[in-house]
Formats: sequence, structure tokens, C-alpha cells
Amino acid sequence: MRADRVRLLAGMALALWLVLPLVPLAIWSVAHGWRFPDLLPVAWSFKAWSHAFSASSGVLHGLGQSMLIASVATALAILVGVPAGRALGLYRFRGKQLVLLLLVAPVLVPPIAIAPGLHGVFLQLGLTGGVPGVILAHLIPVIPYMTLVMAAVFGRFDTSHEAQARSLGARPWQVFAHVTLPAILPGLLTGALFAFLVSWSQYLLTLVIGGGRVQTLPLVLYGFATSGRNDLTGAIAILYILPGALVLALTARFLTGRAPGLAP
Amino acid sequence: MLRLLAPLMLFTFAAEAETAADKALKSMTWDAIVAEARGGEVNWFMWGGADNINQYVSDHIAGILKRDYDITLNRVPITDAADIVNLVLTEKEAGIDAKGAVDLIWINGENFRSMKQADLAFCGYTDLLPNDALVNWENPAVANDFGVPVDECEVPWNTVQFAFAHDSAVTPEPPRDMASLLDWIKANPGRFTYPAPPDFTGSAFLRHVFIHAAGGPDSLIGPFDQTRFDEVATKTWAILNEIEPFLWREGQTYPNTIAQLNELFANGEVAFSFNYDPSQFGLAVQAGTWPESTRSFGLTDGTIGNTNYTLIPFNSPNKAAAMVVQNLLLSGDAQLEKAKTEVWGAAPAIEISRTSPEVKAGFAAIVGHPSVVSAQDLAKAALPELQADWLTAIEAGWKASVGN
Amino acid sequence: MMLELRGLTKTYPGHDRRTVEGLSLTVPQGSLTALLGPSGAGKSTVMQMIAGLQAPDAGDIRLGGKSILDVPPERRGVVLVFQNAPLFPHLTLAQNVGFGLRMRGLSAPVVAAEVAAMLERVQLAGLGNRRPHELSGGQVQRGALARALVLKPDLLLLDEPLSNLDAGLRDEMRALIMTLQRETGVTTVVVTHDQAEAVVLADRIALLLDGRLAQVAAPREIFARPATLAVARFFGGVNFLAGRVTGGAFDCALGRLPLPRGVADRGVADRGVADRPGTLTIRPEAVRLGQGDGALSARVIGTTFLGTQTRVELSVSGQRLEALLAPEAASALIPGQLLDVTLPTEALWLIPEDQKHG
Amino acid sequence: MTDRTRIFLLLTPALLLLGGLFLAGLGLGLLRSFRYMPALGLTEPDLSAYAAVLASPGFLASLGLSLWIAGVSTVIAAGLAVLSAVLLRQTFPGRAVILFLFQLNLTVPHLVGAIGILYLFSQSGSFARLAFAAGLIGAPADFPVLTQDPWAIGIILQYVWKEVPFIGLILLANLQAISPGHEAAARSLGASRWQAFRHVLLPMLMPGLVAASALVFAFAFGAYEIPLILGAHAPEALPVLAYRSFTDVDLANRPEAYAMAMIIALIGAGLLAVYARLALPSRGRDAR
Repeated sequence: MRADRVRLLAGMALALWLVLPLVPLAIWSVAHGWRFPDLLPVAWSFKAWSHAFSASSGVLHGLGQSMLIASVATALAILVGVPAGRALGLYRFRGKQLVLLLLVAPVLVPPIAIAPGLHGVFLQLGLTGGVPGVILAHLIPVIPYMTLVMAAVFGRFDTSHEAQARSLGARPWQVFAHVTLPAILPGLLTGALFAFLVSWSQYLLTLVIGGGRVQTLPLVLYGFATSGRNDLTGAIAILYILPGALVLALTARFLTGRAPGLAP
Repeated sequence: MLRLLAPLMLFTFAAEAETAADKALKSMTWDAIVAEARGGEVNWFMWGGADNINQYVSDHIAGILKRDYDITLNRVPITDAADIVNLVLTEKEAGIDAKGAVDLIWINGENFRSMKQADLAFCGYTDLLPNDALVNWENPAVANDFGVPVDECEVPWNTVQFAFAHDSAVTPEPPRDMASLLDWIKANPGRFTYPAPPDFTGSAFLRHVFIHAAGGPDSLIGPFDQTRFDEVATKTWAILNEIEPFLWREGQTYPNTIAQLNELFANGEVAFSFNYDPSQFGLAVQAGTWPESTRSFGLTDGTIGNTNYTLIPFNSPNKAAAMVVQNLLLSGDAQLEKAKTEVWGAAPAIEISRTSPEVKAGFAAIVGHPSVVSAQDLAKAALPELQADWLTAIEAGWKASVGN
Repeated sequence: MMLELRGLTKTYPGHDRRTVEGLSLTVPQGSLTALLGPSGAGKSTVMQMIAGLQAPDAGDIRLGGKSILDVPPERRGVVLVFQNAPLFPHLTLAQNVGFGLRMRGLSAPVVAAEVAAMLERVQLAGLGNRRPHELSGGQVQRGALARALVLKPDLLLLDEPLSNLDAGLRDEMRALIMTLQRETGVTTVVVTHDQAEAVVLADRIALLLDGRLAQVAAPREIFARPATLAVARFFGGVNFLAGRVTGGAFDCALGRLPLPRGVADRGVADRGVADRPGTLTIRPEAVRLGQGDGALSARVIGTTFLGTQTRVELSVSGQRLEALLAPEAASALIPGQLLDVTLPTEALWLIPEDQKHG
Repeated sequence: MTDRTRIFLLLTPALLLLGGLFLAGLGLGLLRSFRYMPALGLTEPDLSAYAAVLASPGFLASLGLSLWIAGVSTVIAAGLAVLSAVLLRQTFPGRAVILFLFQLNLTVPHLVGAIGILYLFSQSGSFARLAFAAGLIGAPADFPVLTQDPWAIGIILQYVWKEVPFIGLILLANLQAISPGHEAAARSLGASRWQAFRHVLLPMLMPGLVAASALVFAFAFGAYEIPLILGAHAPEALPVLAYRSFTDVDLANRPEAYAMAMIIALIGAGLLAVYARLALPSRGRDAR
């Protein structure tokens, strides 16, 4: 019984710790000034929110840019990551270790190491300062996550169902649509959520490759965070969390208890 | 910084001095330029940390541009103009001479010097702008940007003068000159600090101490002088190291940015903040960030004033449209709008005496924010800005001798 | 050492029904007892409680006469060998076998010597450096057994040791368990759901049904003399006749059947009632065809060839009976045919009414 | 189609795209770090940029700071994650809530976490105000220095906040694949609770833990925006220093910026080697 109480207390402490940093952000977003030593703001206001939703703040534009970039990057990562994950999950082959290492490398080598060189390359290709270039740059950390998750998913996949479907008269695309896809879908969604979030949180690559002209939400947020407008910062931060949380809530049933198989 | 020159020389000689298109543009009439600008798109890179300024640009200015000229203005928010200098430089390095990303920059000081030295600015056109006539180019503080001749490479936008803010409820009688400020700091441990350079505002505070150590600005006017610098710098570092133990957190850490200092001031951790643009104080009070009892002041031995500008990079693909934007920004109406307390409160870069009677009346009707010291009061004791080479030397010296 | 369970009770949180209820059982020293029961009967829970991995809600567990309830699992002298996690995958076979000794803090040379001797004994000598995934299923099982026996436990608990093996390996492993148990004399409890396995392996069977102990007896005994209807059914009983006991005989649909000595008295002594309801049962293999003392007339309903035997379904006075016969003896039978059957008196067994529960 | 062709076709798009972008970025950076920039008239590659970087005192301080940040964050986060995973494996009231919060935390960008930590732990932040209300401190200056501090406590707090759920969820997934019987078997074989954890569960979790920790270390070492918000003015974290030198207006400093990037990449490569040794399955066992 004592162990149960310890467990409960530890659990409560953990939950509190997980929520705590988000609390002042939420309060700030509706505060009209909040100075030491006030535990709560003296005056409340929704002006931060109304400004965040106004066109001139660039927040909605940033939200749209982030959404566009993260979605396209995720879609591209699915297109290349699912086949690669299948190869890695189902087969043993020579050089597999090398492929795995190449896949992990972009995640273990910090973006700041690649960004300067990449900027030079993209400059030559005319890809700097625009959304397409930023999407391509985001693929560097996004593809590995997608592929590694899919490798884990295919590692648990039983190909005999595909063979069975073929022998029952299904064409290859029918096999994929009716047998393979439903089987890998939960894992695919997990991978896609991860890919989306990796792109969604990306700061440095967007800054370097976008050259400031591609204003994703993190850049907008950073701008306000470093200019002392805590109320706006709070509102944008909450806006920044929402889509991910929403996607999570929608996919929660696929994710429950089954965390991403990041480790190959 | 001197090492900058060698590789840049290679560049300067390699690059073509001016394209034919630029020459053609400069030979056009203003009406032709406006016609050329129609339907264009201008990417204006500017500091984006103040929502009032953002609103003024995105709503007011962009609205007029769209309505009257069919020009689309994209305000690109940045945190540091140096990043944009670097961007244009990198473009030049990559041979992008006509299709650059940047059409207009809000700029001044060492960033302007860098652009000019590296031949990154589009120059020699400002007299084409009709509203250029409102600018008093006879004023050395306008014709020189941190001591660097403007040479028709940029167009003035605002004038500002450094001021200090205090909470009158906490510090009713603030020190009014540099010597008493330094004494005050020692008498009130932990209640003062300044942002570490290269923060723009922190660097400006340093220059005040530097000028104080030099016994006034007179011996520092003009080009950089290493002997004179070493002499004054020794005294300056001595002063700063002497007050360091009495600073916030005993001077172990300095704020990284002026925003952090503002935050410290807001929470009463320090007694003073300061800014190159005193209208920011009023905005902070309006936003609820700072107490209503905030007041501001200049120093009786003077505070530094300067002018900030807009600049068109050499490789802007929308120069005509950018010129129309600059012309609009200079207009009496636009300058009046941003001078309004509730809009921005920025001091004009034009001679009000040269504007229309309506604009004059508008300026006369402006009631200043109680927290913002008036430009006229500040102007009573103004110091000139030092040339950019002094500035970089002071920043580097601080890093080596004080903030390590 | 002798193991005694007294009134052991366990309910898992969130479950309405008790997993184990009031279980009392004595396992004599040196015996090999099978804890038998269908899946879900609570067998594994009992084992985990004995091993100290689960705490009972009520009751006591005594080993060698002393309660071990407050002794943590690692000091109980009880080793439980799990069905589903035989060897630690990250350790070699030798490291696995030496695991418990190392946990006791024994020196490396001592551990190595003990491990080598033990591996020899389970015929795994020379495989010590292999990892579990490089061993066959049988080798893994033997390794798991070695890992437990090397600790010379006071009590060895084997949880379904044979269920994951195929037929050939199963016989081999069963023989090994019986040999090692005989040699070491370690008191052993084997959990199994397979009654055939329990019968072959154990010298005593404790049958657990729905968390309660249904019967404890030697295999032969429990087969022939089930205490309850449920026990009888679990061991393959199919012939049940409802009726009443009166004066040493049994009245039922088939008429009045004489009962063997002792059977008719079951339960009478403590109740003092001579006339009471009950169920008569007879193993299908004990049913005889043909004339004899007290023969009954029966009609064949159907036959099913089972390989070594043939099952014959009969109807006697409207009552269904099953007989298991040698195939040649049943080869001529056809459905509808009339014949005589005999229920040998010595094979009849009576289950009193009030013990039918479960 | 043979398996070999199939594998080749399946892998090609991902490897081309990834390899192309990643190696191109790295390759150009490498060339320029050797002062090979024909556009600037530099055609004689040499190592002087590396020498200049290594000789500057600021670089070593920044490198040390970043290694400290990444190391301490990773160790604390990994330790707490193991504890949380072990806790969350058991059933107790509120477990589902914590699991949801763990997953929710994954969706919160680092930048948001950094700002949240700043508002909580700064000397005038929420905790300081609570301490003031409780009469523990009389002014913000009395509150411990936890942000923009020389020991980078604020930065480390933010990484711990973000990475405990990250590692924890990976460990939980791994735990699901580990039969609980192993631990019970260990207990039954005479291992104490701690020994069973130390000798059985932990070794089994190790590959996942190492892999996740390597990712965390890499991120904490390489992130730019978090130290910018939570760090002290000096020394700067290495990525901040590197970015600053990359955006230095002085073009002559550019090779040094590239050299710094390559040194950071080298540290990433070191991590990769650790990862390959400890986290990738060995001896031909595949990645399942």
C-alpha cells in the first residue's frame, strides 16, 4: 500500500511538472501586464489574441506557412520513407548497417553543422528564400524519423497476408490499398505525426534557408519572444501547440501505449 | 573588421559597377518610375518586435501602397539587420546580381557602413523622390549615418535620441548626468545593468560611458584614431569594471538583449531601462508591460541622437516600387501618422516647416505620452553618433576587457 | 521442504471475482506435485504468491514449518521457472545459469565451477557461451531448469514447463524433470493445464477449479474417484446418472444398481441420513458390452473411431452412456442395434449431491 | 524481380534525397572550411581556419558549455525517463493522464518550452513570486539564479522537461516488448528488486535508451534557439557562436564559420559511432 502511495505521488509530481511550463504562457496570453510580485495579472485583456489573429501580426500567415511546409514535408517523407522502411524492416541485406547509419546521421549531426553548406548549395540552385527550399531542407531531419518508424512497423508486418491477397486475385495496388495500408496505417500515422512535428518545430534550417522571408510560426514566435511582448508570446505559443495537440487527440487511439519505434 | 577589406576588394573589382537597368531607372521621370512600380512587390526587411510599428507598416503604409500604386508590401520581420546585410552579401558572393531577395531594409549605423563598403547598396537616386525635398540634407546628423556619409544611398525615416526610463514611484529622483548615474549605481547595488553588446542599445549605452570618459564628444568626432581610442578605452574599461560588482547579479551576467533589460525593469529587478527610441517607453506602458508611473529623461551632459533610414540593396528586383515606398514613407502624412502617440510616437525625419499647413497643424496637435520625454527636451543636450569604426572597436574591447 | 498453503486468497484490483479463494494445500517434502487446472483457474497466481512475486490478500504460506509471507522473493529459497521468459536474452547461457549465484555475491570461480557442473548435468556442456537466440527450444528449457536447480532451492516451481514444446521435446523434457527431481529430491510443484501431463509427471495432483482447490490425490485416485462432478468432468468423465442412495444401492433411471463396499457409505457417517440424492459415475473405459451380472439392455446411437479406441454412444432406458472399446470389439456395431451392457460394480463411483458444486 | 533489385528500388528515393541534401551540405561546408572559396579568390586549401577557430578562447568555452549542457541534460533526462517508464508500466490511478501528457509534451515545440521555463524560473518568474508571497525572498535578486545563468540550469531544465517524455515513451514501447517474466524470474532466482532492475531490465532497455539518449544529446548539443532565450551572455552555446560567425558581415571570417560547423559535425559523427556500437543490432541480426 505504501508503494501505491509513492507511485501516486510520483505520478502527480510528474503530471504537474509536465503541465507547469505551459501555465504561465496561457496566463500571459490574457494578461494586460503581469509584473513581479503579482501571482496573477492585475488586469486581463484579450488584445494579445486579437492581435495574434490580425493580419498585421503575421501570426496567421506564419501558422499557414508552418502548416503548408510541415504537411508537404510529411507527405514527401511518407512517399520516400514507406518504401525505404519496408526495405529495412523486411529484408536483411549487405550494407544495411550503413544505410541505417546514413539515416540516423542527419538526426545526430546538428543542423547548424549542415546549414551553412546547405545554404551555399541552395543559393546556387536558387532555392533560398522560398518555401520549396525550406521544405527540402526540412526533409533532412524529417525523412530519417519517418523511415525509422516505418522500418519498425514493417519489422512487425507479416507479408503472408499480401501473398494471400494476391492468390485471392487482388492486383498489386489492391493489395496495397486493402491489405498493406490498413496494416501499417497506425504506424504510418505515428511516423507522420513525428515527421510533422519535426518540421513544425524546425527553427534554424528555416531561418538559414528561408533567409527570413519564409516566416514560419517558430520564427514569428521567436521574434515576439525576444522583443518583450510576453502577452503576444503567450498567445502565439498556445497557438503553436494547438495543431500538434489536436492531431494527437485525433490519432490518440492509434498511439495509445504504442510509442514511436524510433530505435531501430 | 579590417580584414573585411581584403576579400571585399576582390569582389568590388569583380562586380560590375552598375547594371544598365539601374542606369535607365535613374534617368526616368518620377511619373515613369511610378508607372514602372505599378503592380510590383516589395520585400521590406525590418525589425519586427513592436506590434504598433508592425501595424503601422502592414496596415497603414501597405494599405495606401495597394490602393494608390497597386504595390504589394511584404513586411519581413527580422531580429537583427546584420542578418540581412549578410544575406545580401551571400547573394553577391553567389553572383545573384539582379534577383535578390531583399528590396528594402530598415537600417543604420555599422550595418549601413558594411553595405556601403561592400557595395551592396543602390545609390545615387534619392533626389528623384519628390518628398526628398522635405529632408534637410544640410543637417550633418541626417547627411551622415554614424559618421558615414549617406551619399544618396539611403533615405531617412526617423530621428531618435537616446533616453533613460525609470519608475517614478520607485526612483522619484533619478540621476540626471553620467557621473551621478555611475555614483547611483555604486550606491544601489544590483539595481542597474545594461545589455551586452553587440546588442544595439547596450552598445549605445557603452558609447555614452565612452564619451563621458573622453570628457565629451569633441575629441572623438571624425575617423577612427587608434591612439585616442586606446587612451579613452582604458578609462572606460576602468569605469565599467569599477561598477561591475554593483550591477545586477554582480555583473557576472549581462542581459543579452534590450528586451531582457526591459523585462528586468518591468519586474522591478533593475531601476532603469533605456532606449534609442523613447517612444518605446510609451508603447510598453500602453501594452501594460510597464507601470503607468514610468517616466523618462535625457542626461544633462547629453545623449546620443541619430537618424535611421531605409535602403535599397543593389540587387533588388523591384527598385522602382521600393522607391515609391520610400517616397511614401517620407511624405508629411505618413510621418505625421507615425508621430501620433497612439500609433508609434516616432520623431519625424523631415523638416516639419517644409510640410503642408495641415501636416504642420497635425504635428502641433500631438500630445506626447506622459512616459515619453519629448524630443524637444532631449534635443537640448544632444551628442553626435560616433563613426562606425569607433563603435566596433568599443564593442570588441568591451568583450575582451569587461564582459568576459 | 514441506510447503503448506493455508486459506490463501487473492483478488486482483478491478476484478470482481476472487482469483484464488481459501486455498489450503500441503505439499510433502520431496514430492513432485502437479497444480492442475484449466487456464484461468488461478494456478499461476498461486505460484507467484508462493514465489513472493504477488502478495496474498489473506492466508499464509509456510515453508518447512515457518511462514515466509514477509520474506522477500530473493530470500525465500523458492525458485519459479517461468513459461514465457525462459532465459535472459542479453546474457549467455552460462551467465544465465550463474545469474542467481552472482546475485548472492559468490565469487566468479565458484560460480563458473557450479555452472559448468550444472550444464554437464542437463547435457548442455560446451554451449555456455551461446546466447539464448542461438539455442534450440529444448536447450533453452533445459537451461532455464539448470538456472533454477543450480541454486539448490528448497522449493522448485515450474510454470507450464512443457507447454511450449513440441511432442518429441516434451517427452525428453518430462523425463529430464523427473530424473533431476528424483536425483536432487527437491520439493517441486509443476503448474499445468494438461491432465495427461499431470498424471504422467506428478506423484500428487492438486486440482484447482475457479480459484478453489477441488481435490488433492494421487493420479490414479483422482481419476477413479473424483470428489466432485467438476473433477470428474475435468478428467474426462462423461457418464453421470442422477438418483438416490438407499440401503447400499443406487436408484436411478437404469433401475437399482448395487454399490461397492465403502462407496455407498460416502458421506453417510457424518450426516447420518441413509436416503439421499447423488450422482453415480463410471469411466467410459470401464463400461463392458455383452451378457453379465446385472446386464442392461442398450441401443447403439453411434460410434466414433478414435485411433486406439472407439467411442460408442449408447442409450439405456433413455439415459445416454458412453463406452470406450478396443476398435476390433466395436467394429461390428451399427446404429440402432440392440445389445447388452454391463456396469461393473467395482467401477461405480458415487458423488453426493451436496458436493456437486463447481 | 529479385529481392536485391526490390531493396534497391525501395531504398533509392530516400537515400538519394537524404544523401543528396545531407552530403551536399556537409561537402560544401567541408570545402569552404579548408578555405577553398574560388569566388573569393581562395584556391589553395589549407587548415588555417581550423587553427584560428581552435585558437580562439571563445570557441573552447562555447564547446565546453555545449558539451556540458548536452551531457547533463541527457544524463538527467535519461535517468528520469527510466524512472518514469518503470512507474508508467504499472497501473495506478492517473496513469492514463500522465501517458497523455507525455504524448502531448512531444507535440510542444522546444521554443515554447524554453519560454515557459523562462517564465517559471527566472528571478521574477512564477516561482520567485511564490517565494515572495511565502515570505522566502524579499526581492527578485534573492531568488536563485536559474535562467541566463553561468551553469545553464535553465537550458538544462528545458531539455529535461522536453526529453523525459521523449525517452520515456521510447522506453515504454521497448518495455512492452520485454516480457515481465524476466524480472519476476530474476527475483525468483534470488535477485533483489534493485538487482533485477540493474542486471535484467536495464540491460534489456539499453539499446533503446542509448539510441534515444544519443538523439537527445545531439539535439541539446546542436540547438540554437533555446540557449539564445535561456542562456547567459557569455560564454555562448556553440551553435549560437557558430551561427553568429556564419552571419558575420566580415566575409573573411566565413571559412572559420564553416570550420566551426565541421567541428560540430565531427562531434555528431562521434555520437553516430557510439550509436552504431551500442544501439544498432550487431552480428547480422536485423533491425526488427
